[in-house]
Amino acid sequence: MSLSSFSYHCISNNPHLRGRVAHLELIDGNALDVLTASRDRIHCGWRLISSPFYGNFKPDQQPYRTIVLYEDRSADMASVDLESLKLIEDAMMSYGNSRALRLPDDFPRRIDMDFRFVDFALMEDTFRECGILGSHAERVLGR
Amino acid sequence: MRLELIKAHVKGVAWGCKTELLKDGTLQVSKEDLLSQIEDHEFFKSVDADMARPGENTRIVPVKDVIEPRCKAEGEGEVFPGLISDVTSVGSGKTFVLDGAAVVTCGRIVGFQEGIIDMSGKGAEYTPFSGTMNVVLVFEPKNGIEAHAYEKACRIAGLKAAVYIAKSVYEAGAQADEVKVYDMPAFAESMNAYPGLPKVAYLYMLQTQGLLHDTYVYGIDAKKILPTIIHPNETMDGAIVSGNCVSACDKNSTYMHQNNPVIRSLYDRHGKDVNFVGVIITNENVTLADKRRSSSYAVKIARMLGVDGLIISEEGFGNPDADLIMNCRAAERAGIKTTLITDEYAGRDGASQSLADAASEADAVVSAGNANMMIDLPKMEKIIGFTDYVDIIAGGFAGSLKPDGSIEVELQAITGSTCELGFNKLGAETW
Amino acid sequence: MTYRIVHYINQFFAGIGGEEKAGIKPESRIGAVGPGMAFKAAFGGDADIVGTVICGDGYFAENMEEATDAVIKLISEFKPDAVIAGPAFNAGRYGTACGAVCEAVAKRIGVPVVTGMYRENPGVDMYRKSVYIVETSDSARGIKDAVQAMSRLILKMLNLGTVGSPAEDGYIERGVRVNRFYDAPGSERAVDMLVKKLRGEPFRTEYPMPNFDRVPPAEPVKDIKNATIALVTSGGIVPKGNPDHIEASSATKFGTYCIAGVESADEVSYATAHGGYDPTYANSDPNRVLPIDVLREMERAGEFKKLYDYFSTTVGNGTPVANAKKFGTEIGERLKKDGVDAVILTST
Amino acid sequence: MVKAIESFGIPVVHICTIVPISQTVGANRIVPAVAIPHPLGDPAKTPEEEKAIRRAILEKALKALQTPISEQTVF
Repeated sequence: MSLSSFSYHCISNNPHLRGRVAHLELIDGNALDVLTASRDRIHCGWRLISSPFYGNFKPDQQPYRTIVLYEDRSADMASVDLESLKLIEDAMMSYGNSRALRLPDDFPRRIDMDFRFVDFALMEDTFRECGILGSHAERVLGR
Repeated sequence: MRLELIKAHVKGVAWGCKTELLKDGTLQVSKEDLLSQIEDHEFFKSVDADMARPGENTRIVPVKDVIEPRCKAEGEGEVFPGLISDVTSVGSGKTFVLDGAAVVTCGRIVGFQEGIIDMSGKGAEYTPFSGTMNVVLVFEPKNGIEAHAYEKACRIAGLKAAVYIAKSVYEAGAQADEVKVYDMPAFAESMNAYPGLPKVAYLYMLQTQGLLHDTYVYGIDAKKILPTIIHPNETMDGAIVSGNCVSACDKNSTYMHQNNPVIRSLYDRHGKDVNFVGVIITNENVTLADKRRSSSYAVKIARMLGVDGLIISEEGFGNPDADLIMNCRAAERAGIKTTLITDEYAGRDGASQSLADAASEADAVVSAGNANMMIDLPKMEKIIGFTDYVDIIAGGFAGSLKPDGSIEVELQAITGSTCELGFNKLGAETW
Repeated sequence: MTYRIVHYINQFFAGIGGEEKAGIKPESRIGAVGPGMAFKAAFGGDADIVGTVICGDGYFAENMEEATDAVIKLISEFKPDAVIAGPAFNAGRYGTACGAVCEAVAKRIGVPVVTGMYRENPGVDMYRKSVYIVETSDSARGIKDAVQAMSRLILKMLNLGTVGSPAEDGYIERGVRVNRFYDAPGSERAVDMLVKKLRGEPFRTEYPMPNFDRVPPAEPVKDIKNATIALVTSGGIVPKGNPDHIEASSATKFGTYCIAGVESADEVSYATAHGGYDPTYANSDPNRVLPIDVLREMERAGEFKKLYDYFSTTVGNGTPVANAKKFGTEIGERLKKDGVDAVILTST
Repeated sequence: MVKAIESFGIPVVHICTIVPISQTVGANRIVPAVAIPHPLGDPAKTPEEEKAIRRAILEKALKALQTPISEQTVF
């Protein structure tokens, strides 16, 4: 654990992030599982850095979700960030109402790899700004 | 700043040996010259061109962008500044427009890409580009091309093609069928004009979330800008270009940016019902801090302008719903009255909540329709592009391609169908 | 062919009696009764009221499940092509019963249903989503119009199998968004709307946001030492095993459980059914959400007189407003009847 | 739910973690709680401390129930 009183975390079900992002909690599950894990942290005082709705994808389209969160250990555990809570709940509602969530590896390999890549690409700047971007990722699509 | 749009009306499109506008209004294009303009051996394995006319039994898929052929006839700069021409500011002088024609780019950046234009049938009722004479470019990338670079190559090729066509036609001596003048004076003057009318500005939200979700202003990636003021005439000269490839229904193609209907409508009412004083562009980013910064900054500009009213248009859904509501709330709390334009994701049955966010301040909303509505698209005789992606385009699902060749999709898959600039007549109501 | 229609009405409209007869159980009659005559006339030869099912409003409200089952059984005996209920005007319990009957008919028998109510009838909020409710006036004086509109709509459903817009067919919006083409493009509609808004003229948003209404604060408890206090939670604490199967989110029901003699909401007997938070802490000590242990101590110390013998619970996670309102109404009715003085409602 | 119960004239005190949500659902007497997964407790504390916290919140709730108010009030 770092000595500073705060840190950034990433919760994701996108295997493309493995080795590329520090403080990564890789979830074995669908997008809703990622949102649920994030929500549980928000209930304990973590805050959202990135919007859970990022990317113009519908819940039944993009299988991957990546959330960047901020933990301030000096803060009171009970102080829930309302904006984060509202956003994550809205996102869970929207994903929960979806007809059928896409699962990782649901699509043909090439398309699945594109989904992984775009998920990563949309978050790349945020990872960098939060100092959790690891080695540079190759940016070639899965064709 | 004063801009004249010199419009030549295009009534047909055909291949020929020279690119020019024929007497009967047919846009004749030299395929050879066109392709030589956009060849790029570094990125494209192949580039092909085709045509699609209103009423034809043709489907174009997957559409990346649509561009209206324009070029400068007089005045500073050239269209699409910062991308295929110098960065000098545009928006004054004269611009030649091939009204009724469009360049459609069709290229697969990623495997899940979407965007259908049907030239006839049910789907044609929902896309504005079933009514234009389309020159379609079909790209295939070389192996191993980096995604961002390939998106850019396709984007640039479309712009080049549009300028090439407009310029060739103009230089071949095409005459104007119609001239439209757009004039908005300096702030010092405009703020005092029409003292009895409310001052109104337009808050123009641009999709800027990252790869496949980007918009460029004078060549700059708009996710990196602070909200700023742009002259409405600059948009007519292609200062804003789409790099957005997802969510076909509500992405603003470059054509929509060139022909922004909100700007057109505000100009129409200028001096009669409102005093239209300016356009503020802002972005739709991924992080909450960026959202708050942009929203607060954009509304601050509106306050500095001292406007009474603001039209706010969104691009995309989900993530930008938060920006839209944030912008609305901030403006209303600053005493600026707002009207929003958005589309809806109310589910196939229309029973779900339409937006990912809501606020009681958002009491004046124009809807561009429910993008989840299902529609049946008949089989087409001719396909331009690649249909094997139809099954996985947004709104589609396994089996959406039926044995008889017809497809069942959500409106979301159709290019420009629920445009949040208010381009179309489509809307929604509560039943 | 003549369609077979069954009509559901309450004891009052059946001519049996007023409030004193509100307890009567479901029964059926052959042919039309009371307002059914007017319907019969309005149908002309296209349809006939083949039977009427009657239930007391009080009985229905207090025995909703049994009453619904019994009413459905009586209705299906007539082998109807369609069912109409009411109109209930502004009568709350009657409206609720009409809504419940129609919803159950649609689900279990699968034939078209129409009812009629005044817009502010509580049954409207509860059933507008699942049932076509024709808008009526607030009292039986509007019966003529109500009968016309209801019979027109049910015949349209039978003949065409489709229903038009609320404006066209006179029913209360179900909250479903339907696409349509306007005369002007969105940008012009937006400028029009803004101009009206700036001038202070009335305008109509094309997408109404969800609204929030208010209830005035109730009078405070005057004598807390003599007060009976009830415990209610939306935190989803239930007897272990969740006997009523309350859903983890978007709950469609609530549970009421006896806690007479229970000293603490311990982890052996209680757990959370709530899917809206990490359940670890609530499950290891359910008193953290349902504070029976401390309330018992306070009761013994005389800080208030009595902890009411039952607690009510549901899951407030994505639960539709209309459901929450319905739960609150049912809980409130019971607490009122049992003379509860105040409520502690805990949420997560 | 709060509103619907209170509409019978019975005062309701809403103990909840997220006060603004309570305000939007229309509660009139609001007492803030500890945290979402444990509104009336704190697993980080000893059982005795935890009970003391719970009692403090409930005492505040009783006080709220006895206080005349004319609009939404957070105690």
